[in-house]
Formats: sequence, C-alpha cells, structure tokens
Amino acid sequence: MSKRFQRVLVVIFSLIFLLASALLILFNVKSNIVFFLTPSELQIEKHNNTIVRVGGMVKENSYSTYNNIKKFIITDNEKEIFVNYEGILPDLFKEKSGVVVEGKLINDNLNASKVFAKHDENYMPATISDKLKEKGFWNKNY
Amino acid sequence: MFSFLYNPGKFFIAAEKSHNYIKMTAIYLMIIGILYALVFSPDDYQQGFTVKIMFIHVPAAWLAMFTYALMTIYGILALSFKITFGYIFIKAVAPIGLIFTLMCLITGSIWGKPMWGTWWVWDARLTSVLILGIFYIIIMILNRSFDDIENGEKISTIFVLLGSINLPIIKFSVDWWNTLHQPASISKLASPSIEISLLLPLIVMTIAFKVLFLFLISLRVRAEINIRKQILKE
Amino acid sequence: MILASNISCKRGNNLIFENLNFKIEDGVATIISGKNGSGKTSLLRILANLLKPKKGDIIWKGKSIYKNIDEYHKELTYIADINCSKENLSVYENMKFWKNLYKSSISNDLFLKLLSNIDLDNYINERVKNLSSGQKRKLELTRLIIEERHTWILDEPFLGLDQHSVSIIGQTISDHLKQKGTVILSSHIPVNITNKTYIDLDLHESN
Amino acid sequence: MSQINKNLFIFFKSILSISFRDIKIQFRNMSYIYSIMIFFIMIILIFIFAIGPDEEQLKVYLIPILWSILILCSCISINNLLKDDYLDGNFGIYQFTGISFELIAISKIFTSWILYQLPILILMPFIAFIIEINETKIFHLIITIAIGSPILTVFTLISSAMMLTNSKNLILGSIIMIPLCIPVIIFSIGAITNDQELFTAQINILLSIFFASLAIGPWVISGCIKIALKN
Repeated sequence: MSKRFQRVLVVIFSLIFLLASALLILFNVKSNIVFFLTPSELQIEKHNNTIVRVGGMVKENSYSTYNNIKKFIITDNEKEIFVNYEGILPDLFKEKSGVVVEGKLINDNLNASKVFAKHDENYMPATISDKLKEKGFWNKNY
Repeated sequence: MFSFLYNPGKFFIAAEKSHNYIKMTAIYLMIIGILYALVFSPDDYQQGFTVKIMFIHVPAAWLAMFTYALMTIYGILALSFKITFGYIFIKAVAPIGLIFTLMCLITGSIWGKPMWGTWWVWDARLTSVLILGIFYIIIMILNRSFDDIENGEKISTIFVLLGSINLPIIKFSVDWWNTLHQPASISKLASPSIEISLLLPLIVMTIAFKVLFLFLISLRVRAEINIRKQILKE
Repeated sequence: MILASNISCKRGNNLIFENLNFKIEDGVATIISGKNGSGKTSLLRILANLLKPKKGDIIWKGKSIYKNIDEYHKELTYIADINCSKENLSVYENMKFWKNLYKSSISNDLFLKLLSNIDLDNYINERVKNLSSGQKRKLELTRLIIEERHTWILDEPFLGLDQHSVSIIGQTISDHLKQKGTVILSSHIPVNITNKTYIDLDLHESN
Repeated sequence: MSQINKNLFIFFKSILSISFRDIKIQFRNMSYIYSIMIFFIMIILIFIFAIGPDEEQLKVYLIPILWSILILCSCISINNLLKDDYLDGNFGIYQFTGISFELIAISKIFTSWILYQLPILILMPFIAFIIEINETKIFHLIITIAIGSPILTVFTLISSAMMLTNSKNLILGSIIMIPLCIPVIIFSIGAITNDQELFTAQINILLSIFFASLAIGPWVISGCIKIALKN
C-alpha cells in the first residue's frame, strides 16, 4: 500500500461522505432555524403560555390604540393572531406591512414584549410610490 | 500580463505606479457618491431619510464578503501552488475585511433601531455576519501568535479555507430561513427591486467603496512586502 | 549512497550553514561533528526530510529525494535526540509497538536476545518511566534492529550511555556497515567504528 | 491473492497498533478521563446552584447547558490530543512507516472520540435521570450527542493540530474551535427542543455536518501536522 494509494482511498471515502452530507442537506431545504413562526405554524395548544415570535402582515384596518395599549392583528392570509403591545412602535410599522412580534401567547392573544418591523426588499422614492398609488398601479405582493 | 496578481515584486511595482491614480479616483468617487447619496437622492417611500444608511451599509457588507472570498482564492493558490503572495495577501487584507464587517454591523444596527425597533437580533443573517467578523479576528490572531512566521501564515490560511463555509451561509441565509433581515434587492438580475433613482447612488457608492478597498489593499500589501524584505535582510 | 548538493539551512533569521556538499557512501559511517549550534541536528533532520532546507537538494539513487520521498522513507531509521518511547508503557510493549508499526518480521526470541545484549532483560515488564535515562536511550536504540532498515540516521545516539554500552552500539553499527548499510550520526563521544569519515560543520560556518 | 491479503492484514495491524497504543496509554493513567467526567458533573452542579431550586427553569435551561459543557470539555482536551506525539517525536517516526498522515488522522479521530467523548456519552443518561428530564428528551439528547460528539472531536483535533507549534497561547485552540461549533450546538439544541417532525429535519442537518466534518477533517488535520513537522 503506497502512500499515494492510501490517499486515493481516503479521497474516495471523503467524496462519499461529502455526497452523503450534500444529499442530506438537499432533502432538507426548508424547516429549521426559525427566527419566527407564521400564525398558521403556531399551534395554540402547544405554544400556549410560552414566549414565541410570530411573523406576518398587519391586517388592514386592525390597528387601534386604547389607553396607550396598541392592538392589531397579524395574519398570513390563513390564520390570525391578536396582539396587544405597550411601547414604542418602530418607524416601519404600518398596516399591510410585515412585522415580527415577540411575546407570551395566551390562547390566540399575544401579549407582545417586542415588536420588530420586517421590511421588504423594495426600495422606491416616496414621490414615485405616491404617483403609483394615485394611478392605481400599486400592487405590492408582500 | 496578470503576473502582478501573484508575484510580490511585480505587485509592488504595479501598486506603486498606480498609487496616485487609485488614490485620486477613490477620493473623487467618494465625494461624488456621498454627495449623490446623502443630498441628491430621494427619500424612500417606507423608510424616509433613514434609507441613506443603506448606501454605506450595503457596499460595506458586500466588501466584507468579497474580501473573504478573495482571501479564500488566494489561500487556495497559496496552499496548492505554493504562491507566497497568497500568505502576504491574507495577512495584509484580514484587518481591512474586519473593518468593513464592523462598518456593516454598526451601520446595520443604527439602521435597525428606528426601522425594526431593535439594535440587534440573533437571526441567521446577522449572526453569520458576526461570525464572519470573528473569523477575521481569529485569522489576525493566528497570523501573529506563532514563533515561526511562515507556520502561522500557513495555519491561518488553512483556517481561512475552513471558514469559507460561512460565505454561502451569509449569502443564502435570508432565502433559506425566515429572518428579520430582508432578502437581497439587487441580486434579482431581471428586475431589481430598487427604483433607478435609488439604485444609481448605490452603484456609485459601491464602486467608490471598491476603489477605496483597492487603495487600502495596495497600501497594506506593500507594507507587508516591505516588512518581509526587512526580515529577509536581517 | 546519498549526495547532498548545495544545501543551506536557516533557522529563524540565522543562516546556520551554506552551500554544503558531501557524499555519504554505503558501508562507511559518516560522523557529523561541530560545535553546539553548528547545525548538526538540522542537517540530520534535513537528511530525514523532517526539515526543508532553504536551498539545495539531496540526491538518492540518482533522484532527488523530494520526488521519491515515499521510497526514501521506507529505507530510513531516524533516531532523534529525544526518546519517542512512551513513558506509561512497558519496555516490551514499546518494542512490540515498533515491531507492528514498522511491519517488521523480527521474532520474539530476538527481542529477548536484543534486550540481554544491552542489559535490559530484567526490565522487560517495567514501565519506561522507571528506567534511567541511559536505559531509555538503549531502549530507543533497539529500534535500529527492530525496524530492519538500510539507512540509519542517528542524532546523538550515545547520549548518557556508559562505556560498555557505547562499545556494544558501536559494534552493532560496524556490523550494519559490513552488510553495506548506511549510517549517518552525530556524536560528541569518540566511538570505535571500523570504517568512518567525518563532516566538520565548523568549516562550513557562515557569517 | 493470499499475499495481498497478508499485506493488507499487516498494514491494518500497523495502523491499529497506533490506536491501541493511544488507548492503552490513557487507560494506564485513567486520572485524565476521570477528571473530565468529574469536571463535567461539577459544572452541572455549579449551574444547578446558580439557577436555583426552580425546577421549571432547570428543565428549560439544563439541556442547552449540558451541550455547552460538552463543548467546554472538548476545548479542555485540545492541548492533550496531539501534542505528546508531536513533542516526543512520534509523528516524526510515523513518516517512515509508510502510513499516510490522513490515515493516522482518522485513527486519531477514532481514539480521541473513544477516550474523551465516549465517557461523557456514557455518563449522560445518568445525569439526565438525576435532573429528571422526561424520557423522550433524554433519548433525543443522547442521539444528538452521539452524532454531535464525533463532530466536536474532529474540530478539537483540527484546532489541536493547528496549535502544535504554538506553545504559548494555549487559549487560542478553544478560540478556533468554538466558532466552528456554533452550527452544531444550534442544530442539536434545535433538535431536542423542537417537536417530532422538526427533530428529524434537524438531525438530518446534524448528520450532514457529521459526514462533512469526517470528510474534511482528516485532510485538515494531516495538513496541519505536516506543516508542524516541516518546521
């Protein structure tokens, strides 16, 4: 067994192992390292009384303030979660835009301790977006 | 023709010749870019004035990754073809990469506080960029903590190659996992999701940063080559 | 036969020797002498390919050893100035390990004969850490026989040995030389070897 | 044919003799293995006292803590793994045996796992029973450690091989290793704390890291050893 032959053997084993690891990754694309759950992923029985992060869109016309407590609904077009929050909202917080909320889940109410605005990858001058809205071409798919 | 890319002596001469041009282009482009980005570009429809941070954040982030990619390429060259310039390059460039990474992280958190509502979250993108910064620091420490300088260079080069696994993780973290960080805007080649009047200053700033990067490389690599010459003389 | 052409060695910033040329013949012991720090160990490590010379080449069987390194290694026994026997194993276990590691065909009876030759036969099941430094060195030198190699590179083999053991090892080396083996060693102690030449590193000292 | 078989047999005997000797040496002097186990238990105790008597909190935090201590224990052994063989010249003489360093690296991975990780893996069920985590969680914990500890072994060996010629900065080895361990700890903790469907997904990723590290590890380790030897 020359050293060269031994190296060839180890190369073959390495390649097999690399292939195995690549295959395992490929069959596993979605599913993990979750920074947040979507409302439909959230299982109310399981996550009840635990601290969770929920991400989705703020539902249109759901935002209201009452005695300094902000209330709104997060939705992913399938399920809805009611959120109560006391504190300062980030600048990007808006109805019909993305948001991630961290807090304790009680039934389908979330008592938020933190609200992060998740903003999309679209950048556009303010003047143009106003014009688009006037003309009715405004179709943001987020 | 391209031998200055891997030959220390030729690199030294080329860098010395082009030094003034690169310096002046970097300065002019920086002035133009900063003026264009900060003063003459419009505000964003969502973010308002805060969008201006993007013009520093995004080029810095790209360069932070680009530096590491370059180091990886030179590391492969150095280890497999015994090109000593690779070691010099890695040793000289790691601090530059660290600075760009820090710039990216700091501007990002300044931007994140008003926009997201937090300075920092442990999502995949932010964490992987932080690890990139840690890798730069480790590479710098490795380069300096061996009695035998050549040994330290080889070991740190091996570490550079090991750490390069982090690059695709940074790049695709926003696509693979749900993160607070938004997906990339530019990489969609067909239709970038940035409007042209915001895209142009970004491009100018990117080029300005690239030239600045080139200038820094030529300075640091030349300094490193000089140190080597000094050692050889002694 | 090993030819060294133009080798220079550098440790840190110091050039130790420069442009060294010599020839090592089969059947003749080559003794490398020189002051402390003249690069005896470095030269031996270069010959064993444990150290890269700054410049120069070593030619063996008409080829550079760097192109034919595996074949070259299969011919070598290298005994360093430190002992590589493990302190927590017994004398016998260490020898058994070397036998397996080097795929040696040597028999167990020969082990005992070897050990009685160098007065270690009473210590066969003793742990190495309980031996004296001279005995450890003698145990190390049993590798010369166990490994069954053609070229011996010995760095200070007689360190801490008594006069009797030195003459036994000298006899072993002489026997090996008679079978056209190659021996390269560095030593401060004069040894009685029949056929020997000297390489004096002091003459090649560079400034 | 029989000649080839005999040669193969002798060759593997020669590689295995390295592993067996390493194991024998450590077993002669069990104190190191005992101390790692005791260290492991002591740190768990410290955390239990630090967190306080609140059992709910203990149940939440102890699994991440167990994993962190596992990484710490691996870090401690970094300076023990290869340095002896390097300093007494054994790596030097391995060169002349006709065994390539890649295979020696594989044998080192094998022995280091047996010597430094297996004791903790054996200890784990007992510890888990003492702190009363429920059975499925214990099962998951043991599976993740069984897959994760070889990865840790490879990483410790890599940083240990990198640190061979560095005798001053002993903490640098851990600094190299810890960032590499971050994915391992993320996915193994994720596997334990998540529910069944995510468990398999996370375990798959952990397995793929396992394969990748076993594929790359021998090359990196042997490369670093060669660099250290040529010094």
